[in-house]
Amino acid sequence: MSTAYQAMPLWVLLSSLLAAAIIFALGEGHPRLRIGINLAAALLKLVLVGVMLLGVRAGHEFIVRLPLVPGIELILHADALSMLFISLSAILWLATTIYAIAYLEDSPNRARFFGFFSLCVAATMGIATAGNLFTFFVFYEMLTLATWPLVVHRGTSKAMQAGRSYLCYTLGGSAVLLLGIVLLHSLAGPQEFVAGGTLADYAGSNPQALAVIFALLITGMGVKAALAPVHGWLPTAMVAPAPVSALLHAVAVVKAGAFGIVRVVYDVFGIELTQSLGFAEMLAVVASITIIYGSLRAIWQTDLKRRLAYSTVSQVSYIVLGVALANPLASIGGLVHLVHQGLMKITLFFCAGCYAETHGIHAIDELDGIGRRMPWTTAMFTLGALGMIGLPPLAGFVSKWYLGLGAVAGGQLWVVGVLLLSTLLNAIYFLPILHRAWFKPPPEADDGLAEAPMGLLGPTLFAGLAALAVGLFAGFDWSPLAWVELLVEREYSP
Amino acid sequence: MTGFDPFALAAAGLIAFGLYGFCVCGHPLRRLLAINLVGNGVFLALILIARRLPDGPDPVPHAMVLTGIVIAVSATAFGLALIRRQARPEDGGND
Amino acid sequence: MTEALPVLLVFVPFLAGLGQFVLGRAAPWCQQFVSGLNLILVLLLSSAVVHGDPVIADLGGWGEPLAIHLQADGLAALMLLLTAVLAVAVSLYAIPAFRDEPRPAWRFWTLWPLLLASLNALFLSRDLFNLYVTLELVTLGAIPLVLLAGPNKTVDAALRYLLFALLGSLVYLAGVALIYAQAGTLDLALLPAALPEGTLSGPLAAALIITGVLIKGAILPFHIWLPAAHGNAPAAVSAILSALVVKAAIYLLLRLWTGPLEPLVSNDAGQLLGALGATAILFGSWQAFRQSRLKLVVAYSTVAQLGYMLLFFPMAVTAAWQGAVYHGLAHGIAKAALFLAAGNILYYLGQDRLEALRGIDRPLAVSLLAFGLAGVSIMGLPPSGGFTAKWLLLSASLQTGQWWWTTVLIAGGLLAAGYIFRVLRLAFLQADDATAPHHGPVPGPLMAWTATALALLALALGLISAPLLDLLGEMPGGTS
Amino acid sequence: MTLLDGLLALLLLLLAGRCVTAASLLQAIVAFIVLGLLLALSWVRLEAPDLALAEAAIGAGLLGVLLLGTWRRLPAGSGEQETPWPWQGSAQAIAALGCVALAVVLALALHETTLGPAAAGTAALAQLEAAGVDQPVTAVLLNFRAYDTLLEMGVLLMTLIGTLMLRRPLQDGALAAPATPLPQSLARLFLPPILLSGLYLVWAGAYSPGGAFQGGAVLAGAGVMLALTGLLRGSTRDDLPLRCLLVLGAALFTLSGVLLIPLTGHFMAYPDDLVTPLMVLIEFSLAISIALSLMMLFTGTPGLCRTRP
Repeated sequence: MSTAYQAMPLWVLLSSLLAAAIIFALGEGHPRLRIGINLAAALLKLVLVGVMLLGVRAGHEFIVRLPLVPGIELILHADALSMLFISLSAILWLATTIYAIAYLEDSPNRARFFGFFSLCVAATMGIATAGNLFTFFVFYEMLTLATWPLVVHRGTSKAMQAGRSYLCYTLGGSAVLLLGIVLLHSLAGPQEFVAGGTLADYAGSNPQALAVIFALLITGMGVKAALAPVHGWLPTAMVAPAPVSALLHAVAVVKAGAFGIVRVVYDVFGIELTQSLGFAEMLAVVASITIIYGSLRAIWQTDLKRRLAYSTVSQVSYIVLGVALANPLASIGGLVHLVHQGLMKITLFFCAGCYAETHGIHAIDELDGIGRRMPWTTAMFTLGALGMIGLPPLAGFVSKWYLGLGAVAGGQLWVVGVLLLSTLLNAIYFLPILHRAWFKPPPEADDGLAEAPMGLLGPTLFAGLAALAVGLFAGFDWSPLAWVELLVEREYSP
Repeated sequence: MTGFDPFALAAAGLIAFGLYGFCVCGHPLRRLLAINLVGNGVFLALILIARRLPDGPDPVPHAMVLTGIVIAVSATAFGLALIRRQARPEDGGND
Repeated sequence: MTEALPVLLVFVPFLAGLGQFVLGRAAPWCQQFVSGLNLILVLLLSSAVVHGDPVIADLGGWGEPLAIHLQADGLAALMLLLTAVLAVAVSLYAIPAFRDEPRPAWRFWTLWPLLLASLNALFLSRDLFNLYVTLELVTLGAIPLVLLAGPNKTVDAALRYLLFALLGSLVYLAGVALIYAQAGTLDLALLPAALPEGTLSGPLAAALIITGVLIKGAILPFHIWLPAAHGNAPAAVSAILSALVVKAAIYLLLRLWTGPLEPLVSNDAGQLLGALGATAILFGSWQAFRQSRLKLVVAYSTVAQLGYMLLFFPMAVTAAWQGAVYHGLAHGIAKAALFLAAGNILYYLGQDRLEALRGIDRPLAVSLLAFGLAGVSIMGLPPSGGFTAKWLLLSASLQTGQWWWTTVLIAGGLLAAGYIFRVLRLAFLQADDATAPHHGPVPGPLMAWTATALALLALALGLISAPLLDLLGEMPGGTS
Repeated sequence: MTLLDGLLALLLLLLAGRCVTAASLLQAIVAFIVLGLLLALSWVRLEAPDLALAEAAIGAGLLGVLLLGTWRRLPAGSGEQETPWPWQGSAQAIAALGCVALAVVLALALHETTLGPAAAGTAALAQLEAAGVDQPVTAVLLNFRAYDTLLEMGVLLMTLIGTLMLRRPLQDGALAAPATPLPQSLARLFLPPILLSGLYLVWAGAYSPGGAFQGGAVLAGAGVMLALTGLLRGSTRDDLPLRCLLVLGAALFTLSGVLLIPLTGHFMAYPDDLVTPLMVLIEFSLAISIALSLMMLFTGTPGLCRTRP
């Protein structure tokens, strides 16, 4: 195998890192060139990811090692789990880039925006392919820093408030995470991500230390995954432009947190150890509480993006729940939700952006009759919302179905109750929006059919249809579900 | 060498007085004087140390003192110029 | 051949400075040659050091214990490397920064090579008294440079700096005298064997030397001269002062602690220095957070960042040694970038009050980027040299079971994030009117990009630490 | 003998105390100058006549003139009455206690020191033959530890640049004009012997007490005398020859050190047959630079010129 092929994760990372560097160097001039570079980088990344996907499916593992600190390496390692996250991010990045170009047309500071945007995706690629906790942390922090200028992009004092809250939470979280990583390092030396975990030897000798480390790692990552009670930054951050919300909620940030939790449970501690030390149970409880709490808070929000944000708080915890239940079926449900939730939530945020950009609509009660004015957008919104509720055969149903099966199989029937309650709550906060949009009469000043411009509508349609497709065609060979089944099979039969 | 050398006491005293002066004086000129007291104490100590060499006074500490004096004096002269500038800042260009 | 390198490192810039003084007018291009040559010499020296034993030059050929020796080991080579890289960057930056002022420019181009020679001399010295002379050289080269910003507004800071520096070096000299009285030699390499055990003078000498160096290094509670001096000097000078001049004192402390003072100091003294460092980190960061002028924020940040290097002393293991020295490097590069970026802002706005920063993100995008990137290293976030250093220090603290330093390290990072983002936040806030008042032109590419290059280098230090730490080597005299 | 030493030490301590605690700044300065002279006297008794000479000329003499001149330039009454700050009493008490403790420990430490025969000084005395000068201190300064001396010239140059940047000369033309012509003629009378003795001190440094620093200081003293009497005054114009002379010592020292490397293999090592003339040459060039530097530190101006009647 040639070195260049073996180093694929590095190329994937560099494709957006270099794009970022060039965009920063170009400055505010040359808007066309910038757009060209953005799209070219996104397409190139897609191709690279495709090549890698084929390789991993064929059983190849890509790995790159760079010595960083004495005794510690920067490891980029593409395995099946990485590919799940990478593919999602790469596809959604292309969609989000096109959307952002249209959304920010003629607004100031675009070079800065797109530069940091590319940097965010580069960091996400690093997180997805990180081969040890150290590498994970490096990119995790890079993501934190690169996202901040996007959150405060508008430069208003409200945006600054959101940026500050974002930083307080995420930097606090990463301090906790760093502490956990250093403790783990001093306890067990350098560790790599290995299916089944590497810490089984220490369970007998030092369970308290392991408990502390687990708590620190999960708390540190839980901040980005918006687990209650450290979710506060996410709803505040919705003041950012719509593409940034898409990035936060679907492409990168919360996913990075959830992905990290998956890594810690699967590849650092291992499922068996997590379960035998009793951590799995606790994690499941925290996730369940977040699911219910997020949905409840969502009901009372009157701002569309804020309601969607609380919905994310709730939905991302499905992933954590699936992992915490610690059996194959639930794991499938949780991991596949990583993709499903991403597609559905990005559709919803794209739609919210279309509403805001085309008609200046932010509050839910301004949505009356919007279905008639923007039928395509509203149709996509409906698809996303119904998927979130879990209507068969949409994507959300698939995830919840496997989660439920897993809960039954594991004998944890209370989880089924949580799922049902959550579904009910989802319906309570989504259905009224759909009712308003389709059945309420539009306001007086109805200016007839006025769809969003093609640059916004295109990505929205793409995301919405993709969300539909992953549910409808879940049984097919290349669907995310099939990939996750393959992955879980590998994870559970080491 | 049997008795207590009075100059050892004097050297220690000069250093201590200088440090005390540096701590309690506010005026920069007084502080500069205090620093020079410390310096003189250190130089005296070095000269005492030089005499402990069996073969006669040790030239190495003596050379150190000579170097030290020149450095101290030139730095003090610079300090005095700063004090003069501080006392009369208004005239003169912003060179 | 390699034996001549240390000598050349001192005398090439020294003679350049003398020549510049005689010339009587500014010749910036000469200095570019000198800093370039200096960098080449340092690279040659480093490659000689990394491939074998330390490079030693016996001045005058009188041998031990009489002659002064110049010696370059891993630690010295790293500090020389830092100095050489910053010398290149600062010399380039100073061309446009001093272009409009012929007379201060001449003085800058005279004093700066002399200071460069002094710094090189300090890092290369292997003699206690020679170190005193070089310490004085460095300080007395630095203070006139501070005055370049205009004597009227810097005279107070310069005077305070001078008084503390003089006191510090005399206290140090008192310690040196006592050491000579016991050991009969000033050579650092001979001292550990020559110092007798169980005397009263030994610990007293160590205490005096350490105190003197702490005063020179502006370590809390002796920091009070630093913010005014560093905050008011011209940007290029502030960068040199914060990145190199105070660092030189801490370097000396590291060198002496692991060398001649090793048998004289106790673990309690290490804990005390660590406590001073921790206090400096917390207090300095908090003060930086409270300042209302940009350059004072950066200056107080130096007070805090120097504290990290002191955390070596309580732990005294190789990881801590590497962490402290690497922190010195990373902070040097990042702090220089911060000061140069702040200098660009000052150049454009004509002032550096924080509330005036609103909306400068558009005209000064590159400088602001430099500020942010350098800030990453200051905060100790990855990937950056600051993070690598912090990681090493964290590992050391857990390795030695002194977990309390972990808390300090993490809290320090968060506080640093506080003051860095406070500045960025204001810069990103949009101005109410599009044309905010400003004083000067937008800084040219040379000024903007030297700052950015340094900031990028600070990040790159996080990726290339392996060869540098290899050059540094294990802690001298350490076991693990 | 011991009684005189004890008396001197006691006087030194009393003057130091006076210098720190005197209510008036002028008294403190005077105490300091007297202390410097007594110190020089003590050093003669401590077998260090070279240093006594240097302390008397530079430490007490030149510095004394500078201190008094600066004091005259301060606003009247400054440094006399300092406004007390809160807790001043207790802070002073703590500082005093700490300093007393330090003094006791220091005195004990100085008392216990003994230099073994392995000291660097023994080696210096043993190798005096090869150094090219007979006077041990000069040998250390110009040969064994020449590098320190060279760097010290750097210190002198940099403080001079710093002083010139401040543009606060000690003497203005108006202030310097003497009331009667008598001092001028006295100065003219004394100038040749002072110059001669300065030059002699430089020359003598090779084999008896004296040397570049002491001789330079005396020469600078002659210049200061001329300036005080108005025969010479500072000028704002700096000229090339003056700047050349200021760096002469350092430049010659460095260049001879570097250029002779091929002959000796070491930096700042001198071949045996050239060592004595080189030492003398370096000593004189250093003395010139030192004299001019000290003098300009005094006048605080970038140039010097003769006053035309």
